[in-house]
Amino acid sequence: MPEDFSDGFAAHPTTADAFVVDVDGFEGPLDLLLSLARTQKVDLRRVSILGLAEQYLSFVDEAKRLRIELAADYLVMAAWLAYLKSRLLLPPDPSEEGPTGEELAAHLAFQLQRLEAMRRVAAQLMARDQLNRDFFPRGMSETVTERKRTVWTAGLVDLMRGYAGARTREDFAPLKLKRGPVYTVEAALERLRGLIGTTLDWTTLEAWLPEAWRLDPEKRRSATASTFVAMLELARRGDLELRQDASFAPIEVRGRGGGDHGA
Amino acid sequence: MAPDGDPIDGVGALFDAPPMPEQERMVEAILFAAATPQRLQDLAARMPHGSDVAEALKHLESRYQGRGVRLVKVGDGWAFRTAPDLGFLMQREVVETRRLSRAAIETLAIIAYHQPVTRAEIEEIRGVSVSRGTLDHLLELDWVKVGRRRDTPGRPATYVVTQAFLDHFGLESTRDLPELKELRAAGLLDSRPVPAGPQADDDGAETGYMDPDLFE
Amino acid sequence: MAPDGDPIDGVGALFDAPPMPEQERMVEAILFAAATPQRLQDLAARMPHGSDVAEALKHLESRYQGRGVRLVKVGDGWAFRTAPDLGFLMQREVVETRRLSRAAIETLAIIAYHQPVTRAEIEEIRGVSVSRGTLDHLLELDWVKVGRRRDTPGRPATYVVTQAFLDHFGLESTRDLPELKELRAAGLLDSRPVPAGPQADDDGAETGYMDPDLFE
Repeated sequence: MPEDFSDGFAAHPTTADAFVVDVDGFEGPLDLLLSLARTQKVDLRRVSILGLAEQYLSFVDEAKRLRIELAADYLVMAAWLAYLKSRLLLPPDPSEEGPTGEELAAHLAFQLQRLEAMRRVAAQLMARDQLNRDFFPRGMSETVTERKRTVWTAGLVDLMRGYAGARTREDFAPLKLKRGPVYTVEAALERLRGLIGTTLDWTTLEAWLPEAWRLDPEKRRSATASTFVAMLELARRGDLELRQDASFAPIEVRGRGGGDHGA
Repeated sequence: MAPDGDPIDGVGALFDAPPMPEQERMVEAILFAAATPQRLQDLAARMPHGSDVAEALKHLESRYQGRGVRLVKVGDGWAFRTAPDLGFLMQREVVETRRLSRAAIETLAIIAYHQPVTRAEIEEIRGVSVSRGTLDHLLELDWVKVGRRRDTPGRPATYVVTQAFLDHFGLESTRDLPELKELRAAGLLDSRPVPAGPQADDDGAETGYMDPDLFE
Repeated sequence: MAPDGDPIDGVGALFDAPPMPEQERMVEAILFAAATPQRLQDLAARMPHGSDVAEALKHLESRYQGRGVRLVKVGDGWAFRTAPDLGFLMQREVVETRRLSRAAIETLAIIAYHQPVTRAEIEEIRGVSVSRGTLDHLLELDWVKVGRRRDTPGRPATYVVTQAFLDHFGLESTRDLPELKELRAAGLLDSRPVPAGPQADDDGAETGYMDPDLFE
């Protein structure tokens, strides 16, 4: 069962020197090495790394002879194995640093064993009973419906901060809003122009304030001032007349009629 | 090792239907995994030859009697369904905690500090109009209720806070609310409210007093 | 079904969890309705306050022993699944899944046995670079997910298997992976550093290690 991963290779009964050069079936040099190691027909733990290096190198030579181009990583591995082979064959050079040939060979053996183990367990994994193939989940699953309930919160600090904010809004408002409720002169002019021509009786200035600006003292002040300025402007143009009997007495106004605009 | 069953049965034994408990298991598995109710003939087509599906269904039905899941007949098909009395388990209540909008907080605070207070007075203090939604929300939360009508022209309704409000904020009475001076001392007045601008209110429904046309 | 518990309990009894058989029914209904495994805490969140879900699961597990449907533990979740020996009845339910490539199967096994494992480590084990598509496929199947970053230079992402992986292969936990103990004993799951030295890398495919696409 674990063998089924090597099927690309196992189809070829080979010996090292009569190796069929077919690099397509391999997933990289380590895979190729593993396949070569299997041809040694010994437990992977006892495989001869030196022999394996020779097998690999002759494989590469064979590929060269047949003018088959090998991918770069296969050639890198070949170079490394040639180096490993020389380290294994030559007596150790005490001046040379780094791992010994045996250490390098042992690591390669470990890698091969590990790769083989992973392939074996991968096959076992796939041979297990699988969901939706051998066992099944509920076919008519009911989805859980969600009922949303919102809990609103606010703390005492929020409350006090909110109150403080509301009470002191003007303190923080940017300059352009600081005017608060302002009834503009333009608005007053607009309002007077439409009505004054038909009003030939004396009426008090207050009567001309727009309804929404009469109650709130602050607004009333603004509306009064703007209306008065607007009246002055219209009087200057000759559209209306103004009079005040005494200081602080009510200001009265009436239209000049005709609507001719004398300057 | 010896094949069970009586030797007389011979070849026929090979085609024997599995024993009833096994048939019951099979029907159970098929119905569990099926996406739609299965008719008797659907089940029979999938069961080993010679099975008595109707009988297996009967066994299965009584086995699930009173369980959290029941075997039910749906039209001419059979299906497992959650027991109707457990339907409530199929709903999940998602509790979402949300903070009150700034508009609501301010309105609530003003009511708490000035109660009984009319809507016009709230607007006067806030400097912006109070949307219907904001007051409705507070009424819904049962933190605010409508108090006596004010004895002024138009007899406007007033708003007062409720016991639920006091409970939520851990107050014994509204007299426990700190005064403005104390708020300032506590540094609460120094913390700038959300900078004013066309924005400010999280409550989009609020329209300012200030008709922008008047100010252009 | 008479309320158990001593009468002394008084008011407390009002809030008692339902009797165990009722709790068992409830867990049964919830798990029956769910397609994916439900964790203990998910179940508890949907059960009446004070329920002993673990106990109810134990009862339920033994109740379904040997039935056509079984209660199985999947990672930290529980689910009902049809008995594997009845798979042959289910052919009609089978959803043909795309066959996994050999690379994907190996990569999956490496992640399961070595998790958390970085892409570079997978490549070191397989001796070739891991194509983006391979990992994407496993991620898409939701058999693999990105785990915590490794606390090494570059802080590479690690991969781990998911509950869906366990569910798919009928594993209660990754400890139940086949041969896991043997492999560990043989030292084959150790991360053994490459002996330092002149280019000890075996695969020469390092270019694939840092697939820039992965980090775009």
